[in-house]
Amino acid sequence: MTSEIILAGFGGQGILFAGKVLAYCGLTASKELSWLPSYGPEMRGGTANCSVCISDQPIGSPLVLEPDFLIAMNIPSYDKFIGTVKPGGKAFIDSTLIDEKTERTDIEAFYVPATQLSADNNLNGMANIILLGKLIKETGLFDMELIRKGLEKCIPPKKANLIESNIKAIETGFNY
Amino acid sequence: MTSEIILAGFGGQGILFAGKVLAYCGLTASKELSWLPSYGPEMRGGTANCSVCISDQPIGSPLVLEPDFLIAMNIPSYDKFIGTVKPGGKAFIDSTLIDEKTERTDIEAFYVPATQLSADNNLNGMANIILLGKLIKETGLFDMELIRKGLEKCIPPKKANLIESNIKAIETGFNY
Amino acid sequence: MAVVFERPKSLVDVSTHYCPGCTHGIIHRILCEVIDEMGIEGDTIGVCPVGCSVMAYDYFRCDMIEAPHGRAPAVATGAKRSNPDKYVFTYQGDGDLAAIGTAETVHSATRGENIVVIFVNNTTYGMTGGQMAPTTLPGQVTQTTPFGRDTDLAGFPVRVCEMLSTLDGVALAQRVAVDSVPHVREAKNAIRKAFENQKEKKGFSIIEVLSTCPTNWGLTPIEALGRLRNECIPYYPLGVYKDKYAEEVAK
Amino acid sequence: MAVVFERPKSLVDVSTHYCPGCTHGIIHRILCEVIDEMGIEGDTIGVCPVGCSVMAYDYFRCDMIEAPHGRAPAVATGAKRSNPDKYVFTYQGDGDLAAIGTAETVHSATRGENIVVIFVNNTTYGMTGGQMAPTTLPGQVTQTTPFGRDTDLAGFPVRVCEMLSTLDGVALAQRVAVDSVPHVREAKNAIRKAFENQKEKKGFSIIEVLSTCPTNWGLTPIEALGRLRNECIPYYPLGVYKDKYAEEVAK
Amino acid sequence: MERNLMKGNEALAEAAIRAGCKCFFGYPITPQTELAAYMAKRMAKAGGVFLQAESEIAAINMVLGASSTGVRAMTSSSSPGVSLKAEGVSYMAGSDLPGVIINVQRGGPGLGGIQPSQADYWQATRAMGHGDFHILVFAPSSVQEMVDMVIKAFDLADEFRMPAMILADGLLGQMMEPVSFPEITAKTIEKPWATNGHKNARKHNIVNSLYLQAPDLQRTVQERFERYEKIKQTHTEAESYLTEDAEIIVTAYGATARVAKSAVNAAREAGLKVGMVRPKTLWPFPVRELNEGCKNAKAVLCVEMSMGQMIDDVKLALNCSLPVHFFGRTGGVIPTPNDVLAEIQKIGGAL
Amino acid sequence: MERNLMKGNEALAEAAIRAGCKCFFGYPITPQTELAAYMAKRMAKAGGVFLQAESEIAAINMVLGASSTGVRAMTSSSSPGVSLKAEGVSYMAGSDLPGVIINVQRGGPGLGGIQPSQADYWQATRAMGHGDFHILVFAPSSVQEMVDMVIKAFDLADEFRMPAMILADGLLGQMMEPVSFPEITAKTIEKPWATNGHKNARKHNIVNSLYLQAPDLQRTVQERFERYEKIKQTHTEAESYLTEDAEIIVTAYGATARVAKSAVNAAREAGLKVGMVRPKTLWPFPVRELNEGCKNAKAVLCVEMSMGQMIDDVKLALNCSLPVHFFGRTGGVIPTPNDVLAEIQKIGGAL
Amino acid sequence: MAAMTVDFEKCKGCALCTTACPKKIVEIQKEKRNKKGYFTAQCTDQKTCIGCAMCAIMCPDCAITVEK
Amino acid sequence: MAAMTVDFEKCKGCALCTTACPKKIVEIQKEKRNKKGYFTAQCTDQKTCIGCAMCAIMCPDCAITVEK
Ligand SMILES: Cc1ncc(C[n+]2csc(CCOP(=O)(O)OP(=O)(O)O)c2C)c(N)n1
Ligand SMILES: Cc1ncc(C[n+]2csc(CCOP(=O)(O)OP(=O)(O)O)c2C)c(N)n1
Ligand code: SF4
Ligand code: SF4
Ligand code: SF4
Ligand code: SF4
Ligand code: SF4
Ligand code: SF4
Ligand SMILES: [Mg+2]
Ligand SMILES: [Mg+2]
Repeated sequence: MTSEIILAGFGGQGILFAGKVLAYCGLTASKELSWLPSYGPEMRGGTANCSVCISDQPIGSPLVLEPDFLIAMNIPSYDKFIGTVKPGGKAFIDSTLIDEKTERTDIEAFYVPATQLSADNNLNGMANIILLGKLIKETGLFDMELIRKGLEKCIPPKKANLIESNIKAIETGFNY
Repeated sequence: MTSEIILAGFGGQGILFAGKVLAYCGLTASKELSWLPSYGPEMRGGTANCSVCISDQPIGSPLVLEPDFLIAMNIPSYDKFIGTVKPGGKAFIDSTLIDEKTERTDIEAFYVPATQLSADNNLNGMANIILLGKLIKETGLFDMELIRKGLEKCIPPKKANLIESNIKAIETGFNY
Repeated sequence: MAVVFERPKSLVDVSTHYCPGCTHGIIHRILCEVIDEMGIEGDTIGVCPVGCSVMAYDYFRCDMIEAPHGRAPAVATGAKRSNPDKYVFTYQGDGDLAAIGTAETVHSATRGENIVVIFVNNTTYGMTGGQMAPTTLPGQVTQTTPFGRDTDLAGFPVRVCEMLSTLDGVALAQRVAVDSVPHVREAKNAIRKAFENQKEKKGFSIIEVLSTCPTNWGLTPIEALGRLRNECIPYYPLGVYKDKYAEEVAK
Repeated sequence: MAVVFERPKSLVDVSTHYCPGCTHGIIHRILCEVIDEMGIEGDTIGVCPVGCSVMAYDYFRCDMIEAPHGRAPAVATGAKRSNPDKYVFTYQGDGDLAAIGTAETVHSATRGENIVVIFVNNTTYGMTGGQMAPTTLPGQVTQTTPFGRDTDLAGFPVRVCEMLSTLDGVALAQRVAVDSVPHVREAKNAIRKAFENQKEKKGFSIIEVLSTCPTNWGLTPIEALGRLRNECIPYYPLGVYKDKYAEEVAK
Repeated sequence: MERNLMKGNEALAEAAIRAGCKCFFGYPITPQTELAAYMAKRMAKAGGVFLQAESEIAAINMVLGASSTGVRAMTSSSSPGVSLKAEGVSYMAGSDLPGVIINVQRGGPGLGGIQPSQADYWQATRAMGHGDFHILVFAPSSVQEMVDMVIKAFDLADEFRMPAMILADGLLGQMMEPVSFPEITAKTIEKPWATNGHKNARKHNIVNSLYLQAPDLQRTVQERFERYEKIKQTHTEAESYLTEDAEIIVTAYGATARVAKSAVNAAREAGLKVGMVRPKTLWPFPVRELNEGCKNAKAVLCVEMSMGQMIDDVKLALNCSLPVHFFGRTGGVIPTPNDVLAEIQKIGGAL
Repeated sequence: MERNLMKGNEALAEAAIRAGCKCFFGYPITPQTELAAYMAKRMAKAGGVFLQAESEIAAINMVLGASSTGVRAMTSSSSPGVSLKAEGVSYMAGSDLPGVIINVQRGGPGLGGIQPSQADYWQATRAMGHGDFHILVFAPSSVQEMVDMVIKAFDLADEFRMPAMILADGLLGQMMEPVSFPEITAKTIEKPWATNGHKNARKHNIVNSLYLQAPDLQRTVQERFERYEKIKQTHTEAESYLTEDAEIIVTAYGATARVAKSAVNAAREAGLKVGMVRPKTLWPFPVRELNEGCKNAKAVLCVEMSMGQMIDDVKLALNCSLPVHFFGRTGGVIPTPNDVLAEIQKIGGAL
Repeated sequence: MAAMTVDFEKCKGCALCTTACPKKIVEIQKEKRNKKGYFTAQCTDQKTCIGCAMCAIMCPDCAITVEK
Repeated sequence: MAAMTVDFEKCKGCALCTTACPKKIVEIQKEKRNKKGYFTAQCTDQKTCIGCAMCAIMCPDCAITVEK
């Protein structure tokens, strides 16, 4: 089984980091995996997205074109990717920033006011991880223990203090 | 009929110029012809040589490897080229500067003390043209009228005064 | 009420790709104000560098050429030599002009090419994500000087105006900054003077503009202006480094 | 009787390919004298340019690398960085160092690479038959300035020592000449000082040596020395343009 | 072995350090900036030299200088920057110098774009500069192979005294994958030719590419080509995948091969007898391996992120004995498995 | 028409001026220095610009700048200097700019030597820089053809908006031959894209090779390759010599073809049925002409002053349908007619 | 009488205008993001504006128009 | 007592030594060319030589040896 995921939003929203957390979880779970960022010339303010593949098989193209799962954190990304989600797939949408709703009925959409939740829970700038928590809950990709281990690998020791807040953000999303 | 000629000596002896005079004569005579200098990195003091081909047919390779006629103006050139002259060919040797004599009997060698003659006849630096005069006499390549025309084309109008001394040098060699 | 400030005509009415608070935008605008004031948009050929301003061809309404990294002065030379009656300028970053393009910069200057060079010094390679530039300050942390620029290993910054001032072909070499309203005004005057020089066929004019890169400096735009003022200007003093014509008049 | 003057040991005992009277030969010799006197032949890596001195690898007895045209300072940087305990020098002509190699020159200088650069300025491209060099004097006739260098078209000469002196990485920038015995001695002392600088890890030292090219100047060797004295030296004044260490001591 | 998660660009850097690379000289360019950034952080600690050069030209010539003294040196760039190294690489080849050059290809020509591409194949395999010469060219198709090939590149470059290139692309440079670093048993290759100071203990060494006498230069070049011939015999590499019964062989290298493999799998699922030959060395080209893989083939499909460059080598290797179809994307567009599958089906239909 | 005696290098310059070349930017290098020297003397009088650039890189970028404004511009160099133009030529191709580049080839790699060579064939025809693109490549084999081809190069470069190269060599550059200059009826080609000041009369023009969106870049490249396809159909050129009944076809271009022709003549005298096909355009390669010339051939001999580069195109053009033998000299060594004759006889003996 | 207006879609919320205003009447609003996702600048007190255009001079995005 | 000797084959006859000698005792002989074709320098008056080596210092070809 291969899970293909796109995470997309503005630069600065932590899109690439959220993807890395997934990748490190895959690594911890001894899966095959790949992580591929979009890269553009705009340093800030442009859109950012990344492709993550997690599988039991070697990964072919790391570029995800039709994701099983989508995390969208701004309107341009939502507009660009919502139509590409595989039928039967799942979309996780920051409803604080995106007030649209998809008309697609062949996918499941989860509207999480992640930015609002992050502000409310003293988790500023962690809307990305909150959405990840929801994704993990709804997809069952990894369990909590594995996620903690993944975060530990992903976050450099110097910033270890961030692990707890990330866990908290995951849980916030998980429990939303 | 194709005449293939090598002229060789030190840089500064006017080797390339003498070759050009031949080429311009060929041009004036409406022949096919080519002129090819050796070119090396040493600006002065090295050896210089050029290949001249004059023919009624289009010229193949302009690089002469086995000349019909050779003009040699220093020992290194003499050593390098005397063995390459075609059997039946002719060599014109500045005997002021080269005191060797070839052992080849299948070619005709003409020993002209050209440098000495140039000094004696107030033709300093025109040993090259003196040798050319001898070559023209012995090969019958061009007649005097044509040579004058060739020289007129070869020497830029600004230096027209040099034409007469060149003619004189040709004649000096011709009559040696 | 009359409009007292609006977008200059020669600045195309689109959003730029620059980061919020990046002063490339200010420099674009004052350059266009000069072009408008002199009424030369239709007679101007601009040359873009490779750097964050690579797409400036979409922003300047005059004819534009996009040059290979560092080669804008050579491209400008080709354009100007074949069009001596046109105004030709380059717009270049510090990596472009003072690293890979050093030879083209020095030689267009010493030839006295009758062009204007707008040199945007933000002490880093903005476009590629903030590596050390030739102008990166000692101690400055960048992607390729993660422990701060160590002059023992990475050498010293190049002060371009000072260096070019030694060349006889340079008509004007002036350093300005865009950290404050008075400095922006001064910068605009300098650019105006450079274009006037070209009009009068005086030769090579370079205006070095100290600029910010909030993104790669890791600062807010306002903080970045502060750094510009407190760290960059002291290391790169503002002023006229060479004004051939003034000297001649003075003589 | 004792020998008071003979060929230095580190100068290979062969005839050079240089033209009669070309002062490249004098510069080679004094460089080798310095190497001999310091006893560093076995610890020295020389870098040849492309130019008349391209084959200097056959003349210097130390290890030698032949660099692409203009890139000798980069090649030397690679050699020195990987061998900080060795002496590394480049030997470059004016076309090599001040035209195509401008960027490498300026940047090795501003980095303060701990190398010695011997810069032979003969105001022309000797090797290729006498074209204009960046250092060709105004009015000088060359193959590519057949009517004399017109500064309006071909620009102004670059004064390398003056230009490099503006860079903080430069330890020593000195211009010497080889037109007379006293000047040759001075030139040797300068080269010695440059190598001493390297020994003491002081950074980049450049010795610009005004030299002749009788062949392409169309002069006899003796006349060429005259031109060097009467035309080149006035345009390129001899002297120490920068001596970082002296300044530091003075402070 | 520990599995690490690393970007291709970073893995290249780490592998080079482990392979004993003592000098890295580079100049920033997307999409390979992480490589230099990594070196900037790690090289000094590893006892080596990291230096940001003033240009790609300076960088390759610094490599030339360092390599002349016998140390392992590397530079890295992307397409436009690699073009600028043309003269320098030609000099290295002409001076018989080892050294590793990374090209993380992006779309061209000119400034082009910054997305992945394979349009520098010809440059890498045939004309990385003027004159008669070749460089070793390795084409990794995973982050793990980037590691393995950098190590091999250093070893072979030293052994055969010639430059070696890793021809990667933006996709491989930017992606993260699990990667393990093999225990390095650093080959120690004697370099008696190195110009590192003769210490009065030997004759002076000269590193040089100039031979003013044409016959001397010819002899030097011919001797070099004899070495090339040896490498062609012994150092080609390719991956063969499901070739045994394959009637259609897909050829692709690097990132494109990942896409192609997915397409081959899909084609097999659809019942088509399709296999793949993936050249891992582009120079020397795996002629033997390709012919072996094509032994039952009726047609070949060459897939590239270019307008068609490797296809020349495929045809020449097969002596034009099979029809060679082409599917290419250019300018930074990455082909999709579906694209490739469609091409396979087209060919299959016509067989 | 008047016959003048001129060096190839000078003839190239004079022809360019007559073809309306308004800007020449160059940097000295043997064996083509006479070209710039000639320009230095004549260009100003002809109302054009001669400028000695600080490097080959600056020179090609000056050409880029001048060409952007719509004027005819040219640069000239020899092998190492041409390598340095790789990035610039790629930019010109990517910006759809015309312009003429002269390469008077010399022996390589590296500094190599200064004698004639043909070892930059691959560079010229396949990889004159990074990315997917081609330039027009003309291969004169006489001074007269240098004249004719420079004129044609300017015209076609303008017509197809792409750089054109004259791939000559030191032999052709240095030799003098009689040459005539045709009356030029200068084609006036409109250049509405030129960045020469819009005078407020049109939208601003942009000369650019950057397309950050990969699909945009792909579209641009594909459109360019459609143009290439058109050129391939209409603008190949070759000389066929005694091919009608020839069982052995010698292929050679440029100076080498002169040698080969002498050998063909000698072979005919010896009773061998030998002919020659001489490509005059190297890109596009004269595929049709070669096949036509080979219609009765049993074998082909490719002669080059290289280790074998054009031979790839010969094989590909013939779809490997004939055995293609190779005879090459490198490093500046010029093959002799006898050398070539011996090869022909060897092949003839084995037929 | 003067007026400073901000082009909502052009503004990138960099706040350089806020420090340039001598009257301190320019602020970044925290209510509405534009399409690019930025909270934009606005004049909090049009009456106080003297039309000096200092804000506009420092605006890198030409988002400000000033009338007087 | 001093002596200046010229290496016949190395000398290129450039004459720089002739102008450097304070004693004016160095000259280009016009009798015999060396292998390269040059008339070479020679000391015309060995006794007058003071061994100052000025000639040698100016010799580009290291053709002069001086003893004292
Ligand atoms: C030949 C080449 N080398 C490197 C690059 C990559 N590159 C793009 S922009 C840039 C640096 C730009 O920095 P700077 O000139 O300071 O401009 P800024 O972005 O800071 O405005 C580099 C190195 C390139 N495009 N081409
Ligand atoms: C890339 C490249 N461009 C040009 C040349 C040709 N070239 C050889 S030497 C030389 C000029 C040398 O002049 P300079 O550096 O002043 O040295 P000099 O001969 O005067 O001592 C040139 C341009 C070359 N070999 N390589
Ligand atoms: S990266 Fe820096 S220089 Fe580039 S646009 Fe952003 S702030 Fe400006
Ligand atoms: S050409 Fe000039 S610089 Fe070169 S060796 Fe001759 S005199 Fe010396
Ligand atoms: S015009 Fe002046 S007073 Fe008005 S908002 Fe702008 S800066 Fe403030
Ligand atoms: S300066 Fe301009 S872009 Fe920045 S916040 Fe103010 S109006 Fe917006
Ligand atoms: S040593 Fe002195 S005195 Fe003797 S010949 Fe030489 S210069 Fe003259
Ligand atoms: S200086 Fe040297 S080479 Fe010149 S003439 Fe005197 S001895 Fe001979
Ligand atoms: Mg910058
Ligand atoms: Mg010189």
